[in-house]
Amino acid sequence: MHTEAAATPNLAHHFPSLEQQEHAARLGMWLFLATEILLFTVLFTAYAVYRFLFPAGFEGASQLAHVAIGATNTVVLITSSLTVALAIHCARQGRSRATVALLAVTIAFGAAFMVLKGFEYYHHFADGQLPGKYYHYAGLKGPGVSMYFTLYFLMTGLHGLHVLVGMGVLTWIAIRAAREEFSPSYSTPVELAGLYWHLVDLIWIFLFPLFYLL
Amino acid sequence: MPPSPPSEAVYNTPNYLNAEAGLRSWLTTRDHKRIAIMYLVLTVSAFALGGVFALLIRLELLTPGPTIMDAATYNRMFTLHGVVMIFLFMIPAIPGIFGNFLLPLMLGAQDVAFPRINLLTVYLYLLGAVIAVWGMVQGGTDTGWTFYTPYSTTTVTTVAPVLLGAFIIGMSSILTGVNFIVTTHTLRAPGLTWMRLPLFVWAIYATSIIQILATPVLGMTLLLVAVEKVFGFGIFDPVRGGDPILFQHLFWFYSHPAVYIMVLPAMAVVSEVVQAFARKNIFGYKAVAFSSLGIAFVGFFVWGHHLFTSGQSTFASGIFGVLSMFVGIFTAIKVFNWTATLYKGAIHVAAPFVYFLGFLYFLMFGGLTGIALSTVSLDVHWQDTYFVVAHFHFIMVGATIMAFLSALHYWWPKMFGRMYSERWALAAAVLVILGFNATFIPQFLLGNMGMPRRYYSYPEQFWPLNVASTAGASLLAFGFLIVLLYLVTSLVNGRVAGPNPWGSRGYEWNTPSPPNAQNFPETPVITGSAHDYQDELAGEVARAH
Amino acid sequence: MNELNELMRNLLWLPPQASEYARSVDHLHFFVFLVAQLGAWAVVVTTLVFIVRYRRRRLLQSTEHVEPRAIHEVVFIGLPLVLFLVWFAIGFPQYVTLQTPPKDARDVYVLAKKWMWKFAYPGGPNSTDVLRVPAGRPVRLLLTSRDVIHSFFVPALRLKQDVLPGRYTQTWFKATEPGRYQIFCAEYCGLGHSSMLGEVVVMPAEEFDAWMERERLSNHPAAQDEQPVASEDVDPRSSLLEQGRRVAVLQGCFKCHSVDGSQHIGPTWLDLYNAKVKLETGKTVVADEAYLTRSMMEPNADIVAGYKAVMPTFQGKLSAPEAAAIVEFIKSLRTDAPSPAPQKGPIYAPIPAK
Amino acid sequence: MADTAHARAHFGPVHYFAVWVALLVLTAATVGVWKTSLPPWAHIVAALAIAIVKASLVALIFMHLWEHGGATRLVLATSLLFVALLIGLVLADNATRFQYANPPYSESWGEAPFEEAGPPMQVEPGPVEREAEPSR
Repeated sequence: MHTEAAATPNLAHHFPSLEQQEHAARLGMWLFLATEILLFTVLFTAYAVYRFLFPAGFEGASQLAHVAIGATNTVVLITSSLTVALAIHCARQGRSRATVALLAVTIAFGAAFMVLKGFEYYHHFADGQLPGKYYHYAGLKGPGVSMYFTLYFLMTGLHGLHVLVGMGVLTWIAIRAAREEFSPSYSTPVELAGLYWHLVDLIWIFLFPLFYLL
Repeated sequence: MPPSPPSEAVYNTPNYLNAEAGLRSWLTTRDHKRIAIMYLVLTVSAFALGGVFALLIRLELLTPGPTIMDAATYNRMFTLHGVVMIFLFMIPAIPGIFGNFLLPLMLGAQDVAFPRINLLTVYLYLLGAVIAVWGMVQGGTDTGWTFYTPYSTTTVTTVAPVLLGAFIIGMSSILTGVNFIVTTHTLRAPGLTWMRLPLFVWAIYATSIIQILATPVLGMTLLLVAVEKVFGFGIFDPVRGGDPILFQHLFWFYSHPAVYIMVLPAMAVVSEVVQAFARKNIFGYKAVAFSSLGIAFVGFFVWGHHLFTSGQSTFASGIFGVLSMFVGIFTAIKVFNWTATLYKGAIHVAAPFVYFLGFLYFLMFGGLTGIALSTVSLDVHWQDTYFVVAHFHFIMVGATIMAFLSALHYWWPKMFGRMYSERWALAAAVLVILGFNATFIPQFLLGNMGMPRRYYSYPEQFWPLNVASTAGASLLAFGFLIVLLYLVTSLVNGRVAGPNPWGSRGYEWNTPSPPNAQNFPETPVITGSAHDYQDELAGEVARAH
Repeated sequence: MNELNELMRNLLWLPPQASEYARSVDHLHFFVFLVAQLGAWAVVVTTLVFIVRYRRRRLLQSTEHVEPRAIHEVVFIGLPLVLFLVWFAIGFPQYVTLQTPPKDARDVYVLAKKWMWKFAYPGGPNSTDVLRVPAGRPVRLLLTSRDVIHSFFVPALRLKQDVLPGRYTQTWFKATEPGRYQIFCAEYCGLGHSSMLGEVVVMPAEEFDAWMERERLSNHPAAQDEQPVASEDVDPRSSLLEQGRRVAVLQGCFKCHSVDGSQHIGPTWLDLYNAKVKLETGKTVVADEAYLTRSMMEPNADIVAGYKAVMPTFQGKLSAPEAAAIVEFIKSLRTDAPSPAPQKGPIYAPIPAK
Repeated sequence: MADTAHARAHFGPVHYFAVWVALLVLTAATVGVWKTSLPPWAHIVAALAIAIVKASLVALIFMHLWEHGGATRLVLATSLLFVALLIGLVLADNATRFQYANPPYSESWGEAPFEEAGPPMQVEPGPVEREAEPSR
């Protein structure tokens, strides 16, 4: 089996088998995801500290969040996670057409998420609920309120950036899938892109309660 | 009977250096050995740049008042010195050069797991370096390498490009770490179990763990400072309820482990050097191997010992203080085991070994002053004085540069196939070690006297010791210059070294010098641990002294 | 015992010990120093002995395989750990003492700003750069900053505490030896960092009481170093501006530079800051702080197009904070400058809980 | 297909759909809890607990940690440990600091002692005021 694998075009010269190469790629991806988690941790730490210091300000400000949009976006991202998981499943079975379709649906969900996020941002902008010194919403004032919006925009902004990057990666994978580059013996890139997309979902699962519900 | 010296013909056999020709073949290479050489050129250039700034700083401090520059320039100088030395030299140097060159050779692999990403790290490093240095020269960044808020967010100088540059260099560092960990997990030769891994690999592996877990925190923190500086979002802004101490927590969560990113590779190097030059297996393999992981792990629990005087709570200071005592233990284990390795050895005193001795000395005194600094009440006096400056230069310049030079001299014949002048090497080693002591021992005393760091001018009572320190620095610079000269000339007229001039039994010496582009003609099978010198081997060859 | 203390103190170049606390910290210092030296040199000597005893005799000499026994590693770990923990066990309680002011301590408010120290006694006088305290009585400092982080450092008291903007940190001491002791700023804070110096004057308690009583009664400031905060409690920047203007007058800057836009021997300062300046060489530079400072120190480095290289250097004539004050003053000269709104300074209400 | 390289893949569409439904239910649950009038700490505990369960489902099944295990699981566990470390120790500092060393008008200041004069820097005034009570 290993000697067969050595003849495959997708095997790099320095790996003894395709299986080992896949193992390496997956481990590398997980290490990368760990760095992403630590990247967000900085902001989660800041959130924890400021929420601890300004409970009243944060509780007050979170009531200005648009829970309906946030909840809808949660459902959108969860569903997109489902479709990307199914896409990986199809890629492993060599069903390229289904893979492409499911990836397209995932990208569409990502776009929907960003559009909804855009509406939300628009409302906050219009009301002057902005970070730091730009905050000028008259309805709510007090210590910690502008810090809530600083963190809100930084964290959802960084998350949104990840959604955009994820959409880009999935598009690239979808194009490769359409070119029939994946087969039952080689579908690692689909899997890795999927892992990245799931991470984006994972982060949002925490952002949603922190900013909308607490 | 001493073997006949290898001839020039040996040198001209196909190897990774002459496998392809032309600049393009270098810039697009994916060979880990060539990437290592690129790192060598880049980081040594950065070191020279940072060294020039260091000399200018020492010159300015030659007299109590203004000497050769004004305060604004001085503040830029020490910022440049810190940023260049830490981000462009200390962190990438040993992993980038020796990690890249040796890891696959020691694992019996053809390359690292992701060769293209490996090349990418070089370009990210270069890009980050260009942005950072350009930003500092153009914008005159004057924050110090620590970028403490709110100074960094309110200074009129430009800070954001430097932060961006440091962020990009951080990405390079992360990707190197990912590459090394995956390589160690997936590309070990048959028979190379975890407990047979060379100690170099263990320590580089531990370094990579820190790079992966800590660097993103720094990257994000620096980006937040940049966002704050440019847009004024107020996340650390005291006017809007922000907490400057939070910045310090986040900064040191990376920057304390970063000290171990700098010193663990040094420990990696000397664990190999001591075995090769004592011709003896390490005393306590498991203790040395696992203490690397211990340092990587416990190193994350101690960052708060940089904050004893910052306004951090007494409770937190106590926790960070007591945990700091434990991180010292892992270093102590290593020091004792290296020393014990010499017992019943067959010690050959060559340049790499002299640097090993220098390393041991500086690590011990640097480490012990570090523990003394974590003895909370003493830190209150020493914090932000020249004592701290001398302490971390003992660790970073003392220990790490000694190990870097040790590695350079030990593996130079492997990398380039030629030997340098040993007489010059020994002389330079002695000069560097003496110059280093002369530079930094006065600084310990200055710290005791209470001279704060980052002072442009100082009261006259600090004058004599500052003169002594500057004199030592010039000695040190002279020593480095000699090293550079004989190493470069050895590339042209050095004696051909042969595959294993030291008679070392590290796995990497089982290749020709310089190695082939593919490292090994066929995957080696490992049957025993490295550096086993119990039995005489038939046909073993070493250079005649 | 006292001789030994003095011997070690001089050997380590430590400053005088102005309090009991300083003395106890030094004793820990001596203990740590001696133990560390002993341990480290033991390793160094062992290494050297091994190098001589086990030098290589044959080129490819083989060696015995030596494995440690468990007891070796236990000693290697246990010995330093115990030592380190003993150090910590002595050092941390000292730190706790430093962080816990006694209830009967007199409060002094410390305000740090670029680049000076102000001290205020509740209900009493204020002073700049000179902190007078009674010997033998505890004093609690409540420190805050107007701009960036500074650090209050008195080597003779072995005491250091960062000073943060927008909040208070505290520390305390009980000086025992009357005398004058230097204050440094130990946290990097910009151009004038190294000249942000001050003095702690420890007075015998009766003298201090008498001084305090005198200060309370008199309305006018007693000495140059005791300018009351109240007279300058406007925007800290505006006092800096004032200082800049004063220095500029003293140095004779206005003989050549105008502040109202009119032509003179040198370029006008009005709207100069951040303006694009065309140089003789044809290059254009932005007149930022670096440029302005450099123009004072090396005036002939960048000559503005249309002017002569006649300005003398002020290198050595202007201290760094003075130069910075002038720059600050130049920055304030704007045609579109908003009139500075009056801002209330700190009125020190006592902090209720200790 | 089960005989090729991915023989270890145990999860199929059925599992994925089940997880999806569970995630939707949990999302509904967290919004439901939010609408109740529990004390603030209970809200925080409930919301975080539900988020952790959801995240575990995604990680274990969508991201195949359940099947792969080994090094990848170790990577995630280690990174989460350090997340907890950073947040925990920083909070421990803020919670035990000299009360006025925290930002002005933060919880630890209690009744602000500077009511008359205002603190030494211009800071946002407290306490939290709102004009109109926004509807939940």
